Amino acid sequence: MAKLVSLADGVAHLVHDGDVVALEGFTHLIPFAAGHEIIRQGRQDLTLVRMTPDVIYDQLIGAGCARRLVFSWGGNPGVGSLHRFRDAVQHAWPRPLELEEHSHAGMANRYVAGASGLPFAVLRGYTGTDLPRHTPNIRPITCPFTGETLTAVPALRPDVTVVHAQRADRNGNVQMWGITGVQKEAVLAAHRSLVTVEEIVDELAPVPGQVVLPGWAVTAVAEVPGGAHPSYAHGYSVRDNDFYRDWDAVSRHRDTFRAWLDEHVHKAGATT
Amino acid sequence: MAKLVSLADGVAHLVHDGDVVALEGFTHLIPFAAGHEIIRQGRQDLTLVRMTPDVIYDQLIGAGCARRLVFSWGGNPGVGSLHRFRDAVQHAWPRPLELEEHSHAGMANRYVAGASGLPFAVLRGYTGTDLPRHTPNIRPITCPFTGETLTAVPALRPDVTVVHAQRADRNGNVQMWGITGVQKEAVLAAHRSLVTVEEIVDELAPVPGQVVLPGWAVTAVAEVPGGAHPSYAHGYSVRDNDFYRDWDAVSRHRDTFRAWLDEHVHKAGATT
Amino acid sequence: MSQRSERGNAVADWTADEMMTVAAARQLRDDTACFVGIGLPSTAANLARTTHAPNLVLIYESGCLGAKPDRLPLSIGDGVLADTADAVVSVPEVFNYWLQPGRIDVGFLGAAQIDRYGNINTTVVGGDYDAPMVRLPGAGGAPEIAASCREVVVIVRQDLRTFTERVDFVTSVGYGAGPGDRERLGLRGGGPRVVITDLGVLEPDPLTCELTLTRLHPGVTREQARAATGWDLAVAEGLTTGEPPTAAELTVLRALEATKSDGRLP
Amino acid sequence: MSQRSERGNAVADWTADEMMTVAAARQLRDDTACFVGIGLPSTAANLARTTHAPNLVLIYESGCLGAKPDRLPLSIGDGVLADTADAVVSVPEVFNYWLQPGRIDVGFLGAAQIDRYGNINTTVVGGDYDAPMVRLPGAGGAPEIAASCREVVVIVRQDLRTFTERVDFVTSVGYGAGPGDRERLGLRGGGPRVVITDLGVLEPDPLTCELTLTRLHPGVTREQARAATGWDLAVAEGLTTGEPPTAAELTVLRALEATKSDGRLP
Repeated sequence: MAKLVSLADGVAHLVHDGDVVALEGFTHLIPFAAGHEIIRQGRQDLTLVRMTPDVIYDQLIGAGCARRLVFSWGGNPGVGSLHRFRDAVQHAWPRPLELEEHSHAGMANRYVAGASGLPFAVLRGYTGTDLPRHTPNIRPITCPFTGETLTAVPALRPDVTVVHAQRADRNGNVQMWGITGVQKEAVLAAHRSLVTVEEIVDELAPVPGQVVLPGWAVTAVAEVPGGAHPSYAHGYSVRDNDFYRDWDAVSRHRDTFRAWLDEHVHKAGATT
Repeated sequence: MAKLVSLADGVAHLVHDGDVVALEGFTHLIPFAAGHEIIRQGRQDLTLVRMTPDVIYDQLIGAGCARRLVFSWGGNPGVGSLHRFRDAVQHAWPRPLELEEHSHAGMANRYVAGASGLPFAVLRGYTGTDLPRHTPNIRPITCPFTGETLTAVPALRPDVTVVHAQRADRNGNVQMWGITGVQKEAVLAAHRSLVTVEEIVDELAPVPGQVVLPGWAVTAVAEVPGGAHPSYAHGYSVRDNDFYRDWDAVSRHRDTFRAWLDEHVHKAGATT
Repeated sequence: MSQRSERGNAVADWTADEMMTVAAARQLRDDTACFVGIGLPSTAANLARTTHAPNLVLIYESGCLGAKPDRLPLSIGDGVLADTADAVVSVPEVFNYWLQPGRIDVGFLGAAQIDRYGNINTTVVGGDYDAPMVRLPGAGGAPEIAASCREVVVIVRQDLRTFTERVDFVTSVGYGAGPGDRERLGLRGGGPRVVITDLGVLEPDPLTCELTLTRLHPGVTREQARAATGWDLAVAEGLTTGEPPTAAELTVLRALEATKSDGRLP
Repeated sequence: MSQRSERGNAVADWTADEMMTVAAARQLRDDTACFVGIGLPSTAANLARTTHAPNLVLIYESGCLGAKPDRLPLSIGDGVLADTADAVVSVPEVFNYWLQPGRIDVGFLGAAQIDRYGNINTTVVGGDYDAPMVRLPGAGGAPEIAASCREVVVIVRQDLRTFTERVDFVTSVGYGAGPGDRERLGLRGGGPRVVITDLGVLEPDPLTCELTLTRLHPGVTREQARAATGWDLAVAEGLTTGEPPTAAELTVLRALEATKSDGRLP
């Protein structure tokens, strides 16, 4: 059964310097509060994994937590580029950032392989693109029945995956719905997992479209209402599109970014 | 958009002699009525595919529709063996039955590969068993990253998959819930599909645990209330366990089986 | 299964099958996850959950995770399993995301034949594979349950037809041909930890992996057990006799069995 | 996007971007399934669905199949997509079960660079991959959309920076280095059928696969189009001029755009 913890304790115990860390959530249910707690606790040398390193990873990268990024699309959805991500790649600020770059289909299948206890996944992907030239983790594989050549990618096995969900019960059974992305796979692929939730309830009333993660498959659950903001939790909040639009200006320069970080992350303290 | 058809028309147009046919439904939602219609229309030389060829395939095999069976568990769940299946394998009655035998994990992944447009699937399976000696469709495959040997099975691509579901709307969007087994994969893996449903409704109200197959991914839908009996449709009926128990005696001898077939299938006529 | 056994303890008010089911249930620890086949495994797992292991997580291959049935399902796809599960997932998912990675503590299997090294046959008996004497249902989920669960518990009635020197077909691997074979094959689960029969309990010898009689049910002799085994059954030095079913265990077991006759609550 | 374009038809009351979006929407046929990226593709696809193609099936990589948003989502994961979808599936499923097998008729892509053969770059511009001049967001779903959809429609503003002889990085394959390359690579979708820009419409030459100017938007000259292209742009013999946006198209498009500013209905 998953342990119920505070966000600060969950991050302290489950996220270590040098870890491979996946924060997932596909536009919806992005664990921003947990990301901020990782920044506050000053984690270093992380390999950050995420299909869509959007604003949350822009913040972690700009705060200097990351050594390496494994990803498939790094932008501010509907707005434009990520300036902290760009600054790290183009000018190594605040430190160099190694990249391992994939496509969405490749990353999704890497999580599937991790969740499935397989060392690799097979897909029709990457063929003819320049990605395999720069990402050694993309290799050809031959079908033993047809002789056809397909593409293999290795399993992702994060040390820890962090996701946000709508609810959990007191046994740590987690319930999420709406766009559930790759969260189940990311949690099951990881050695440890931390789930922040809008609320902890006595009973998880079934909801259409729900994904339930049994408590025995989750390491820890922390109640963090609003923990996805400026992303959202379907049924609890709506996406703060203005925040995403404003982020473009906030993040464009190092000093405005640092001021934002001081005020909204460091001074804010743990949510719980 | 799926076409709305009668069961008789659906089977007439979509199931042909010699086809590879999958009737799926994991204990729940087994398309018995469609199987009976296939028998009534006298289909021959079918390659029948199904993870759990239970009573429905015992009937199809005993009626002489099948030339070949691709499967992973052929029994009467909770009751015992399938006598028509046994008689075909042990005594070639009413005609010889070729077998291609897998495990559940292998069959499930073969459907997944078929649904995914891949020629094969990879799993940890079959290792050390006698299955690969008798089933050439089980081959080793080497991970291009770790060098580990795993098992590959080829995709299943039935000519037609038949499943039963609770509801469809007038555009042929199909909704099922409860134990949904491998039905989505079986439908998506097939070239054509026929879905029988308890009822056709104007609007599919969302239900927890639902699987929705969009109408544009389904070939035809037929309204067949009770079309899963003696299996069941969660929310509409309960499993007729007595039928399964009684089947043991009915099917044990060729003449009692033939009498049952005459009375309950041939004389019964199409449900719709 | 409810008729009085002729070789169990004929005095006490329980049958050999009841003893077997109770002994199997006792093998299941609380707060573990158990992959349950239908029939005897399902009965024993539900008995455990209703007695000493209330947090036993029952996983059925139909995709029901954490099912808490209040009656015994006839099949692994009965509606009561979906209704009471923590989560219902697809069949591919239950095998790929839950069984294959080794998340399940205990795989609970039956057998038509079992051999000296705990290999199991549920496929064909006698003759050739293509022309068998008896065609059995086949593999189902068993090969991968036997390969991937952290350990396997087998429940099977003991007789010469079933306990055979060499199974006619290896459907599910126990210890293969002996020590080191599981590792050589790359099987990641631990293999059969215990075989529960209507006569007693067999466990693999730590050195030879050979199934060895370690416990007898009350009223059964080692000679009876050896006579019901198709190989020269080794007997552990510290052979013990197990505890008979408690009144509580019998009450719960019989109430569970009663729900099976019509699939409805009594 | 809402300011008046300086090179569109300055007299009529519509901008070059509006003309581009309308022209793109017109490419989408009713009763087809379209894999939609965010931004211009989403706007055009929703315009088509709201006008001539009410049964256009919109598929977003967030897992929303058959989304029918009544306002323009800012991201591909806005709640309105899940709320209005026929089905919401996982991200692995949308790629594996829906995109990869070739079920989707049209893939609708944007581009940061596009070359003579319709290859697309959204990864890096200038410098090396490891030390680029400009780091762009990267691949997302595009490589497999370009590979697997039955056909691809590209929507992109035409200028010298974007329309380049050779893309700096092939993120998504069009026709590779020319005829036969898609087949050689084993790509099963048909590739870019049409490229819609703010100046006109380009289509691959049936023989050479080279993007060729086949249509101009009203008020645009072939010289303007050629001057905005980084290679010697071929012009089709039957070059035509397209129809301006209808009043109905403009009304719907502007209503849709208005919903985007605050993510709420006007």
